[in-house]
Amino acid sequence: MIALLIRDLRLAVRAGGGFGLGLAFFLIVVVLVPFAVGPQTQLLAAISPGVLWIGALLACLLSLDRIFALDWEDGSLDLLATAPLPMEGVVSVKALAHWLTTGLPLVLVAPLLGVLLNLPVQGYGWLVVSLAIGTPALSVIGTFGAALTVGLKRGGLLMSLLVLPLYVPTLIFGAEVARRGADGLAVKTALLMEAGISFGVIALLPFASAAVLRINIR
Amino acid sequence: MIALLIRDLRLAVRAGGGFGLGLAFFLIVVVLVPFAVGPQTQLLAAISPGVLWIGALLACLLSLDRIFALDWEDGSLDLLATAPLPMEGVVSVKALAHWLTTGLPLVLVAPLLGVLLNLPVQGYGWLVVSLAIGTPALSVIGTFGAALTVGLKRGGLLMSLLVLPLYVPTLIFGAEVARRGADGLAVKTALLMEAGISFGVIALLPFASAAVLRINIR
Amino acid sequence: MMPELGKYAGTVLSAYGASIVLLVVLVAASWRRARKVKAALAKVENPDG
Amino acid sequence: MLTVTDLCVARGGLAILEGVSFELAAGRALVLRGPNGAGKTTLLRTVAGLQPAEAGEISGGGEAIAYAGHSDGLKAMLSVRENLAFWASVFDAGGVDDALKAFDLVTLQDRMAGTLSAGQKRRLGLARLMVTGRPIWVLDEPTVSLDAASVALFADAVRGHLAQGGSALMATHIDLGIPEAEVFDVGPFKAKPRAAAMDEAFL
Amino acid sequence: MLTVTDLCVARGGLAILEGVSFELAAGRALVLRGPNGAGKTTLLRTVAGLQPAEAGEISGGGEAIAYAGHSDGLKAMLSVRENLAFWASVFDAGGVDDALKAFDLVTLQDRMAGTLSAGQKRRLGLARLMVTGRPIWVLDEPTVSLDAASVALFADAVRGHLAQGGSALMATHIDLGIPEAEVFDVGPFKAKPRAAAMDEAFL
Amino acid sequence: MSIWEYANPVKFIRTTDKVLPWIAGLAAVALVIGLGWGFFFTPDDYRQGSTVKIIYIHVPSAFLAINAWLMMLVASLIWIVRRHHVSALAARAAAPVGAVMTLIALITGAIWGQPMWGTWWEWDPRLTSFLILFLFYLGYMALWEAIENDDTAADLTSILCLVGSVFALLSRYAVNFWNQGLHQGSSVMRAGAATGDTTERVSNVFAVPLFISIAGFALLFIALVFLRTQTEIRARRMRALLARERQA
Ligand code: HEM
Ligand SMILES: Nc1ncnc2c1ncn2[C@@H]1O[C@H](COP(=O)(O)OP(=O)(O)OP(=O)(O)O)[C@@H](O)[C@H]1O
Ligand SMILES: Nc1ncnc2c1ncn2[C@@H]1O[C@H](COP(=O)(O)OP(=O)(O)OP(=O)(O)O)[C@@H](O)[C@H]1O
Ligand SMILES: [Mg+2]
Ligand SMILES: [Mg+2]
Repeated sequence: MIALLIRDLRLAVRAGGGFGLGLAFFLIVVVLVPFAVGPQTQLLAAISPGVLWIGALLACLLSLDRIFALDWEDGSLDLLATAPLPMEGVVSVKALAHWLTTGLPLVLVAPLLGVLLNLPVQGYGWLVVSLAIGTPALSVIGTFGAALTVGLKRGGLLMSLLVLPLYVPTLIFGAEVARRGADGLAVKTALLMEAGISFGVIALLPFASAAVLRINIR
Repeated sequence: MIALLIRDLRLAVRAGGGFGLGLAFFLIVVVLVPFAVGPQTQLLAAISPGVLWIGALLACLLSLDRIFALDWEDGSLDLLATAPLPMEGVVSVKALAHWLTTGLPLVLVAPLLGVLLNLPVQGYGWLVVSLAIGTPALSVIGTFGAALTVGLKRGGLLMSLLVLPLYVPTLIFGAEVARRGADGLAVKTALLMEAGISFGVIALLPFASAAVLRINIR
Repeated sequence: MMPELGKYAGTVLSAYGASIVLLVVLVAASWRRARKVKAALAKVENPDG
Repeated sequence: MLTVTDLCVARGGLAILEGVSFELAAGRALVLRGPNGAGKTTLLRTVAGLQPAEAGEISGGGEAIAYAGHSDGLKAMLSVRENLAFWASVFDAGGVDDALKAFDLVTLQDRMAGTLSAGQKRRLGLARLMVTGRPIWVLDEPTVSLDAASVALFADAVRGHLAQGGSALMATHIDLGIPEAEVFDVGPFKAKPRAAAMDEAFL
Repeated sequence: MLTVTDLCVARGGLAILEGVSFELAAGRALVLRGPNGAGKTTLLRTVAGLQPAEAGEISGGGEAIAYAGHSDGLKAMLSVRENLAFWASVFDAGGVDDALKAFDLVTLQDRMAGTLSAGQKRRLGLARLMVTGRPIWVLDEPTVSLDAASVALFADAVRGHLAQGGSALMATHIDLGIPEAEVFDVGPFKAKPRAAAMDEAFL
Repeated sequence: MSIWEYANPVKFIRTTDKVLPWIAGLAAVALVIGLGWGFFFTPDDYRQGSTVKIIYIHVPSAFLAINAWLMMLVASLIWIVRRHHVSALAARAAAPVGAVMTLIALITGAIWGQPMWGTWWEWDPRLTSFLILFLFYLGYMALWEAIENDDTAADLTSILCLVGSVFALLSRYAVNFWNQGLHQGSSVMRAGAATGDTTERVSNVFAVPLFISIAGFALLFIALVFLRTQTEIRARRMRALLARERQA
């Protein structure tokens, strides 16, 4: 199991910078928004928590299809399925590796990008907290979507379609925490909801992902 | 050449709905924005042209890596390279097929999504015009990025990183047209600039893409 | 010795600090890699000496 | 010991082979033969548990099986040794060095797997079997792309495995260099035209 | 006629073969042999113009060559016939029906290429050669995964091609069923240890 | 003797080995004098207070950020036209230096903006186009990293550099059109030329140390590029030797 984690991390680092690129995408989405909506500081400040959340979500989303696709194409997935690892363990490790290479860097760099979008000062803390709680859920949900679409050609876009609605609850509460934090309002309820969803998802969804993956392989 | 176009279109339709999914992604990005930035009508109306443009751009971007990746993996690209087609023609046809399956549907559906984001009435016409002029450039630039990264594992994200800064001028002028249109301001200069960039890109960039592709295949 | 920076002391010092740190990191990284590669190459060129 | 009784396998919603029965004892090798499209791959995948059987029984398989299919499951960006070591630790078995030696990969061990030639990749894919520590090898066209010397290496590896009480089930079109293996022709077991079980309710 | 003179080919920044010279006249077939990793694939790709030669001359190739490598370039979501028809129109040649017949694919013609077995895919990949209308076939292990009957079909197709004045250059480890072909062993042409041209400036 | 002789890797290393210590030393001296003078011995500006001192870092780094890209463009063209390996490697070597310069300009600008404009970041055209330039640097470096074959990487990155330059220019105009900014126009270049007293110009008190520190940054850039190019050449040579050894 640890061997799998190490392998995935190593592949992410070797194969052209798995870390760096998720980040770069996040950066670029955030940078493009002002070009699209215009340079007014006021407006940007108002939408900045939302934009940062959407950016993080899309950056996560983009790297999802690689979770299983590469292992599927070269036949490793068949071999893993016959290996003495529980499938639940495999999907959890895959989700963890995805979070470590994508979600965690996003959490760390989000405050920097907050500067670009004139995020109000009191918002930084809650932004980071909400992302730190929310991104693991994004990775786990994404793993489920990836397991659903593995082996389908053009799976990437189909997966986006399946995964994005599943992201909605996490996004709503996560962005709400960040937004209220930035406006200086109370965040407790939203934060509890977000944390509840995250824990529930992390605890239960891997079983569904494992089931789906077993079906897809046969 | 036409055979290639027909094949690509057919593959897009067969392989799990090339049309449908680009659209679906656009739809979902646009739908997620209100969740992220909050439901204030005023705010949404102000950012709606920009959000629609960003949504279209990301929907384009997501399907780019498929332009050459599939042909590369199954060996078709090698065979195409030895076929009696000029490489410039191949990349242009690929870009055209991408636009027909992704850009064009986006242009047609954008007004519908404008409704969701409270786009002001006078904005619809210019939104469509700006997208119609801009999206072909997005496809052509994207083809260049795809040609640069074909054959690299994890090329998808690297490609985003390379392509997004190249999208900046098109995005700025395109969104400017849509924004000014929505605000009822004069759009002439921005429109001319956008059209100029599009034509320049379409006329010249395929040569660079072809050169890059030839280098990548050898 | 320290010049009077007034109310902007933090600003100026952090600008200088950040830039100098970045420059030092860049120079150090370049230099270290130069030395490492030079040594590795020397080893490859004559393995015994 | 692997026992297959009255097995029916399907692919793409169609029964392909039916009534297949054979036994594979420890220390024995069985070679599947049959023309292209006969259903060898489908049969092997079913035996390996990668797809469900339509009907019939497979006993003694499951966790005892190490499967190697048409593709090798190599990571282009990991070195030859890293690829093997990964599978060794997944299967909680050792023997990476022995496997490298058995398939003449020692000199290539630090090369990225993506830069190997077709035959070298195949050798690496086969070497993986030796680090699984599993008794039953299920192999689909193992010697594709191998030169004569490598086929001999493969035959030696199989013989060694059999000598240790393992067994091997292999599909192939060409000679594997293992004359002592029994041959099982799948041709006679072609299924009568009928739908797969999942469609039966609709007929 | 294809003439290769004193060719040096490289892969991964290393010269692999050097001093390779041969001629391939119309109506003749040449079979490349050599152990795994000898450089056959590299040589064929160079001859086909897919990678630049390090040194030496290739004349008569270029637009006259139809190449078929380790992978078949099939689209899983197109039917067998559509796959062939596409290549026929890219090469501006006809003969789809003949090609289907020659490789016994007529009954499979409406099947999606993705659902074929390994050998059936290979047959389709080879059938593609017949719709290119090109005189020189350059084939890398063409009979991998083929059963005996399909190898015979392939041999017939090559003979027919040669009879029409075409020629074929093929790498293989197994018997192709074309005894009249000359054999060219690449073993003796292994390059002396030296760097590829692009690195020479650094040595 | 033609300048192209230095395109031979060995010759390049030999020559630069000789001049490198001098350039590095000069760079250090110029930096210490320029920054030291600027930091300790210049008066505050009547409007900007002590924050003017940031100019001694901000302007040189901004200047080099642009010129490093220009140098890469020229080197890429040389590679495309004449295929001299050293020029491709020099472009590769310059990219991280240029990226750091861009980052320094951005960071010092952001820090400066806080007291002057009341915000860390403003979507002013100058700043925005620097941000885009930074993205180009990142993409360029990532592409180099991602490709294994050295010649392929050189070819592809030099084409990216060409195309990117055109788009960087386009972006500059686009951004200008999009937002007329707060950032002041260029006045440094005119400052030394004539002695005047308009507030438009940076007065000489500031100009002299500024020019010294620009020179320091430029020398530092040259020294770093020489050093890093040497490293790239050696790494390439090592790879070639190892490959040959493995083959034997
Ligand atoms: C992230 C932010 C910034 C970036 C990327 C940036 C970039 C630049 C660039 C490219 C130059 C041009 C140097 C030249 O013309 O030779 C420059 C000069 C300058 N910048 Fe900034 N700048 C930023 C923020 C600021 C801020 C906030 C201030 C102060 C209020 C400032 C003040 C100056 C001054 C005084 C000059 C010298 C202008 C001249 O006289 O030539 N900059 N900056
Ligand atoms: N999705 C599908 N729909 C219909 N038929 C299918 C599908 N997939 C495979 N088949 C058919 O099932 C049969 C068995 O295929 P299988 O891959 O098991 O053959 P095989 O014996 O391994 O052949 P080969 O020697 O060529 O590898 C083939 O005739 C194939 O065409
Ligand atoms: N990127 C690379 N770096 C170093 N060596 C490489 C690289 N790619 C291939 N090689 C080596 O080049 C040699 C020639 O490979 P090639 O694929 O041409 O062999 P081949 O004769 O076709 O072998 P096979 O019969 O196994 O297909 C092999 O030894 C291979 O390991
Ligand atoms: Mg098979
Ligand atoms: Mg080969």
